[in-house]
Amino acid sequence: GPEQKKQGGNPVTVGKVSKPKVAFVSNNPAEFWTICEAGARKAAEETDVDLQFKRPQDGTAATQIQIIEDLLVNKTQAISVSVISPDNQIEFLDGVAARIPLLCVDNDASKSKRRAYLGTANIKAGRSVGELIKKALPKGGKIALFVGQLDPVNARERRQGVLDVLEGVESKGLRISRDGEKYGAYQLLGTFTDNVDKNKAKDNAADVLAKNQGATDLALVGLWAYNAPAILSAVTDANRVGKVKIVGFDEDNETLEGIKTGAIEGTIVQNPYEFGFQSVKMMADLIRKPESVKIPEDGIMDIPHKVLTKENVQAFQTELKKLLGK
Amino acid sequence: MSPPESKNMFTAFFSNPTVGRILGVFLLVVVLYTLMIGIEENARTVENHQNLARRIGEWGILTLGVGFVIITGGIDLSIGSVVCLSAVSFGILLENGANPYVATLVVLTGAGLIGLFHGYLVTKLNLQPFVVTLCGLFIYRGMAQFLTLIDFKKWMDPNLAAGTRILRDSSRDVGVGGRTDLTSFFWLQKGEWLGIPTPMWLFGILALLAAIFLHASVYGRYLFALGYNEQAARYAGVNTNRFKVIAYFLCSLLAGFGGILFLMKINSASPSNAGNWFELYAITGAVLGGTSLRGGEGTVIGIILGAAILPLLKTLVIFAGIPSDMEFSAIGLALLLGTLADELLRRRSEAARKGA
Amino acid sequence: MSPPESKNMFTAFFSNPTVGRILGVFLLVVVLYTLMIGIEENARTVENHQNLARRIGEWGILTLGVGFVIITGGIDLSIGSVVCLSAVSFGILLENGANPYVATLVVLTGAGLIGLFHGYLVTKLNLQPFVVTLCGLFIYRGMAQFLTLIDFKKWMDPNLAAGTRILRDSSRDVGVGGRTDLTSFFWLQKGEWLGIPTPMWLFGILALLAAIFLHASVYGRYLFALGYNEQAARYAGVNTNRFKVIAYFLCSLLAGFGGILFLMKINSASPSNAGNWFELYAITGAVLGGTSLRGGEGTVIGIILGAAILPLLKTLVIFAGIPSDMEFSAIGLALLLGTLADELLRRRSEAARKGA
Amino acid sequence: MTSSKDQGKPPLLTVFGISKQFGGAQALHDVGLQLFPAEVVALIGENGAGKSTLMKILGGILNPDAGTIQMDGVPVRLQNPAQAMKLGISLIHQELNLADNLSIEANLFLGREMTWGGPLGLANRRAMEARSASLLDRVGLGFSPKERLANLTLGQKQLVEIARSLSLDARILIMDEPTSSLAQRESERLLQVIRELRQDGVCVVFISHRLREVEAIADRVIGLRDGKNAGELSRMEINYPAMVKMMVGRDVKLKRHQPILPKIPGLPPALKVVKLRHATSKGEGVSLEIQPGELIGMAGLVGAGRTEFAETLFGIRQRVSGEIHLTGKPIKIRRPADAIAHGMALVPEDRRHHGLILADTIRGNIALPNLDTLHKGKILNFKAIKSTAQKGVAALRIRTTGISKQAGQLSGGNQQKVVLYKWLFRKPALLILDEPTRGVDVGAKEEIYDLMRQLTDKGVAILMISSDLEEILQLSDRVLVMHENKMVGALDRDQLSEESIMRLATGANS
Ligand SMILES: Nc1ncnc2c1ncn2[C@@H]1O[C@H](COP(=O)(O)OP(=O)(O)OP(=O)(O)O)[C@@H](O)[C@H]1O
Ligand SMILES: Nc1ncnc2c1ncn2[C@@H]1O[C@H](COP(=O)(O)OP(=O)(O)OP(=O)(O)O)[C@@H](O)[C@H]1O
Ligand SMILES: [Mg+2]
Ligand SMILES: [Mg+2]
Repeated sequence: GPEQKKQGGNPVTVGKVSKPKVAFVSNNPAEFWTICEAGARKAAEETDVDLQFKRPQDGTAATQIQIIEDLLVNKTQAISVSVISPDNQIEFLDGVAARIPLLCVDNDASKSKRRAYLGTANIKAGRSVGELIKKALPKGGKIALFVGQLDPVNARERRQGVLDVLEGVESKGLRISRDGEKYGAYQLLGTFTDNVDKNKAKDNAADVLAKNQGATDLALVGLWAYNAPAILSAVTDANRVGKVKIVGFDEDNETLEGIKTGAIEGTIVQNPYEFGFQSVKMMADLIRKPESVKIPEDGIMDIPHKVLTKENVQAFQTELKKLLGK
Repeated sequence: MSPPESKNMFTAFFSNPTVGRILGVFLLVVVLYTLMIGIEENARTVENHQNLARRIGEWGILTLGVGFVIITGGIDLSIGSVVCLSAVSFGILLENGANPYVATLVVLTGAGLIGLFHGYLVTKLNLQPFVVTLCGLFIYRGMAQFLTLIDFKKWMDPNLAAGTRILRDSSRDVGVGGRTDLTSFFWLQKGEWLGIPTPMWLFGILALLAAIFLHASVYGRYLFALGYNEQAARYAGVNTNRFKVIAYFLCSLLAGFGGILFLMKINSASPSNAGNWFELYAITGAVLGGTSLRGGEGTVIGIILGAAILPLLKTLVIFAGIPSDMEFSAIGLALLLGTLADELLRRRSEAARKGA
Repeated sequence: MSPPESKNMFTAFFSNPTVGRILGVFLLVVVLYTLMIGIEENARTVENHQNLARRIGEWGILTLGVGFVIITGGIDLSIGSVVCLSAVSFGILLENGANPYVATLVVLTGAGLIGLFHGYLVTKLNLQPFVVTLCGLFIYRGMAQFLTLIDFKKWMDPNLAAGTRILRDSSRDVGVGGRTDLTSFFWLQKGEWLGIPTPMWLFGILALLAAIFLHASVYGRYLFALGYNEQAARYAGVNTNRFKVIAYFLCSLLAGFGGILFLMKINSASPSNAGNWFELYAITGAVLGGTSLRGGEGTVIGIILGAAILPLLKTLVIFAGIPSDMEFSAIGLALLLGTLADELLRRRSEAARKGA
Repeated sequence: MTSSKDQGKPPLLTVFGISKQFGGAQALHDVGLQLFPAEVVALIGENGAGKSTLMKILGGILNPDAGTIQMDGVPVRLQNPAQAMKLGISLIHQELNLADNLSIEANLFLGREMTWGGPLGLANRRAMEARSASLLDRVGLGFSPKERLANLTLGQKQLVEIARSLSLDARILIMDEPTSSLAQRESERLLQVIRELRQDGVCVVFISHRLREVEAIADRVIGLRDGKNAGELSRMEINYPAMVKMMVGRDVKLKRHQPILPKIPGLPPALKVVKLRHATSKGEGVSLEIQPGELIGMAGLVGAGRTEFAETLFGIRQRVSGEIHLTGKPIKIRRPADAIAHGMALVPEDRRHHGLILADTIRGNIALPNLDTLHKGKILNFKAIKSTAQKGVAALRIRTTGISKQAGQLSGGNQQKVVLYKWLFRKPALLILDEPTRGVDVGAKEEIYDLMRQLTDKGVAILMISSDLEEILQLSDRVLVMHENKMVGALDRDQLSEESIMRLATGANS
């Protein structure tokens, strides 16, 4: 019955002996975090801690901060956060870190006193996207980037990685790279945002297709999880599957299916399951036996991303299903 | 509706306040369209026109719905959430093997019930429409999220061990479950007939029905009357409550249908953001089309034109190469200019009428 | 305002329609608060109460602002965008080394001008408030995005080579530029006095001023009068346009101040989502507090209670361990129940008055 | 009493050459007017003659297309109400302009409150309440100044509006049909107040279609016809036929209506009400019977509860107890639609809020309650709608440029005619009229009375609520009187007299 459902997922004090409370705060409610939560839950079960997994429903820093404040009041003993606005929340995060162990996951605030960062380097991941584009259009061509919003750092870093590779330069952090200009043999038609609305993402892609009718050297690149499926849908509707190259990011099921059929060149996956699993495990250890936790000097625990193409997608999909218990 | 007494047919037509109100938005549509096809050769293609028509159709259906409610002097802020809940429920039904026609029926019934519920709260309990539908905005989105938590496969498994949890840990996007029997449903969104995309046909038919309902039928007169002066309409024997309920019902029903189209468009729906802001866009369309939020005013032709503005604007932004970061400003300014033009034209026509 | 004819003071008090309207929200606040401190020991801590007070203060300032506008029968949908634009501008000014007091002045002036602009469009050009501020919702957010595109450092560089482009490639979050001279500003948001957080003090003082303005001064009467029957107020010689403009001015000004607090709170503002939904939350607070969207009704005490609901709810959701996925439903249902309770209580009190 | 005009004092206000057009219709054409201190000037004219328009120009609400206004010999411009008020001109509008959401006191002082605290503008509530009490006393309204205006009836609000104008210290006080929703006692009280004002040197401009009142109070009568000056009568010349002649432009013979008692015996009563009570009824409720073809008058003071009774009968208010029988059958009425379906019709008292959709056309307003007949398969029968409206405009001589004119743009009396016609067209079995001729001119009243008689001749039962005693006396077959939400008596034709009605209405008997 529905009454039992609540349990297990949420902190429940069993008898008088309560388990350590830990929390994971994502940066938005996207499905990406579902995979992460699966990992986190698994770790919580294994390490016997109480886990609150919170997703700021509106994806704003303000909401994220409120959630963390409330968690602190609620005597949470360790928190992992995917920081929404890393450069500017140092002070707040330091305040948290002064009270309890704090980990950054997925989005790092490297200048803060967080214990460790677990995640993927977004510029590096972006570079892998660039490599996929190069492979798809070896002679150069036009590319259009699609992303939900451009002000979050991860979006800008991925974009930067892509453009750096196309231009053939080393990545040295964010720099100015304008729409409309050429990067190596590739012209960047534009970076199109949709405010995290897949419907609009599809319309954007359809408009770019219409504007570039007949182009044979076109690559459409989705930088957030739902972008590649939205692009694929628009390309399918315009009957240009195969004629237009698509590169995606993250492991949306439609993206994976698209790679299988060859409609999508490939995607970059970050391994969110590990994000969740590792961070909760580390939090549990930091509470119970802090001396045993080994963290590198810079605190960065790289959980490497993977490039998926037709060759390895099937294996990945099987693995993912297993992890999610489907 | 022009005063037949006026000698000069031409002046009479343009000085009619309703026509004046439509003229502004008509002008805006013409300007935006001209800009679009002027700026880019590829904007003149059939493909682009089909894309546009499809989007106008999709928006139009929602705009039409909220138009009814606004005419009664109400508002519906829950449209986006109803779209979301419908899309998500439709997806879940499909994923679990339901017959798509049955699924449609279920979703539309649910959406209709939501509308009746709104109508009930607004009429019988006398709550403010803004508040009722604001609650709806939260509740239906929450319901959509909750639905995706349930593992129906497990739930319906007859061999399920007692006590097995059937709730997932977190919500998820729903899709169409890899169904291959949905051709006719995809056609609803992606198909075309005589070169015109199906959503546009659907919108056209619905708009025609709405026009008959609003402008030619007895019921339409009742809606306008109660929107302008509910008391007077009641005293005149109009069952005002019933017609208000009908307006909310139609609005939610159309939003539910919009949800089905939504799922058919992008093959998936995310409970946390599918349909976000749709209510604002729909209301904007209706209002631009001359539907007054004070109630009692509005035309179907205006709504059609109003529904065309946002799709046109968004396409224009891309074709004109305006950076995405400036899209909001562009939309806002266009709306403002459109409204201003509308108001100035109306004043003109009023002056003309006075002088005539 | 109770009829003095009524013998029983107690009945008179509760049958007063204004009191009736406040009673519902008061009850809701009490229930939510009791739930919160009942559910979790940790919720009874001073820290939690301080957090709550801080949030109520922040929301309250915005709610108060929109309250003025709603009392005149208008609405302001641009609050969230004004918060965003103000926070972003304030950040940019700080990043570029402006004196924080000067920056504050600039931001508040800008916000005030926005309000005057709304007032102008609503009064002189007779545009609908919903439409005007809907345009604002888009435009100011777009402006915020655009501002973050500009590289002011480059722009103001005297050695800048001609033709250098001063636009960045994309919008970005702004911060406070690592300034260390902002102690007093951070205090505005994070400080406390006598154990009560500064935002609560600020809200308290502003609410007191607003109460004097609305309930004790003649200007308040003008606002109420014109909100209910603009013509009557105008015929009585009230400069209705001026007072409407004042309402919009105050609303935007307070939103601008809210923007400054926003930046001080999270040290950063993202132009694409800072302040998203704030207008809906502010309006919800005001309406829950008994401010009628039909105009002419509202009390400061109601607004204070109304502003407390959402912060309480959100905290409750976390303390009760309600999954994020059900947060929306919880908020929506609480709103609905609150409104229903309010309406039923009002009916009661009305009946009591009739019977008395 | 001689007015100051006769004494050769300089005029307070001189107006000449005023013209005003509304979208093709000439409302005023080259109108002139002079006002002197300490006099009562009555302005009369048929509905739509331009009286209100002229007064709105003086009140700074409308701008004339042409013409000059001089105050104390100095040309002035009246751009808005505040300017006019500053010059000492106050206007009580034909339609109420009050804020229902505020207290009586706040309404009385709106726009010119007593304050303290200098620029803070704090309302000196105590002082205003004290002053309010005396103002209310002067017009005979026994409410606390703190009462919310929404709790008052139309007539009571009218008194508030009058009390408000008394406190204005105006030099010129314009009252546009102040008595139209007042009963005799309140009217008389008002006339007394006007006399006092005259004594204080105020010039009162009084507009009314109740010519008896004009006879009683006016020092001078000015006529308007079709937006033009139609002459002037001095104190000596004022009498009923002369005024009618000036308004209409020809001699008019006034008929005396002879009520015909119901002639078809044995039929069940058209309406039988047994102990009908609503939420605020007092006593055992209202019982009455009306035979087909009978016209029953219902009299009472302002706020006696007549409107509430009618609204309960018509399903607008909740019935608490009691029964309603139509032609012998008990019926349940939950909303006006039910009442209408049973053949009832109600011409409501408050035409602007309940009677009309001001933004809709004359055609639309007349059609609204009759749409059940003006359609073919629920699709509007535009032709029938048009002809119905045209018939109505002709039958009641509604002064308009056409049936597409917005109802809100009609003069008050013409609006009333639209409300009347939309219900008369239904040919109901039972017609309830609440102040049917409020603001209607003398000539049109006659036509309306004729129509009512034609209906009763056809067997229609009419219940007529009216504060116009003359009307009640002239038309009723029987009169019911209410007092303080109770039915206090019934008078047969042969018992009818002003005194007998007033005695019941004022509660002298109880
Ligand atoms: N706002 C308006 N728009 C158009 N026509 C108007 C407007 N106001 C008044 N009129 C017209 O001007 C004429 C004069 O109207 P006015 O209200 O002055 O008449 P009145 O003498 O006061 O009549 P009543 O005795 O019925 O009150 C009428 O024909 C009316 O239709
Ligand atoms: N002195 C008073 N104090 C409070 N309420 C009053 C007073 N006089 C009347 N009322 C209220 O007025 C209402 C009766 O109004 P109603 O409109 O039915 O009267 P009416 O006879 O039609 O008078 P009117 O001519 O003013 O329309 C009742 O609700 C009664 O309680
Ligand atoms: Mg008049
Ligand atoms: Mg009455």
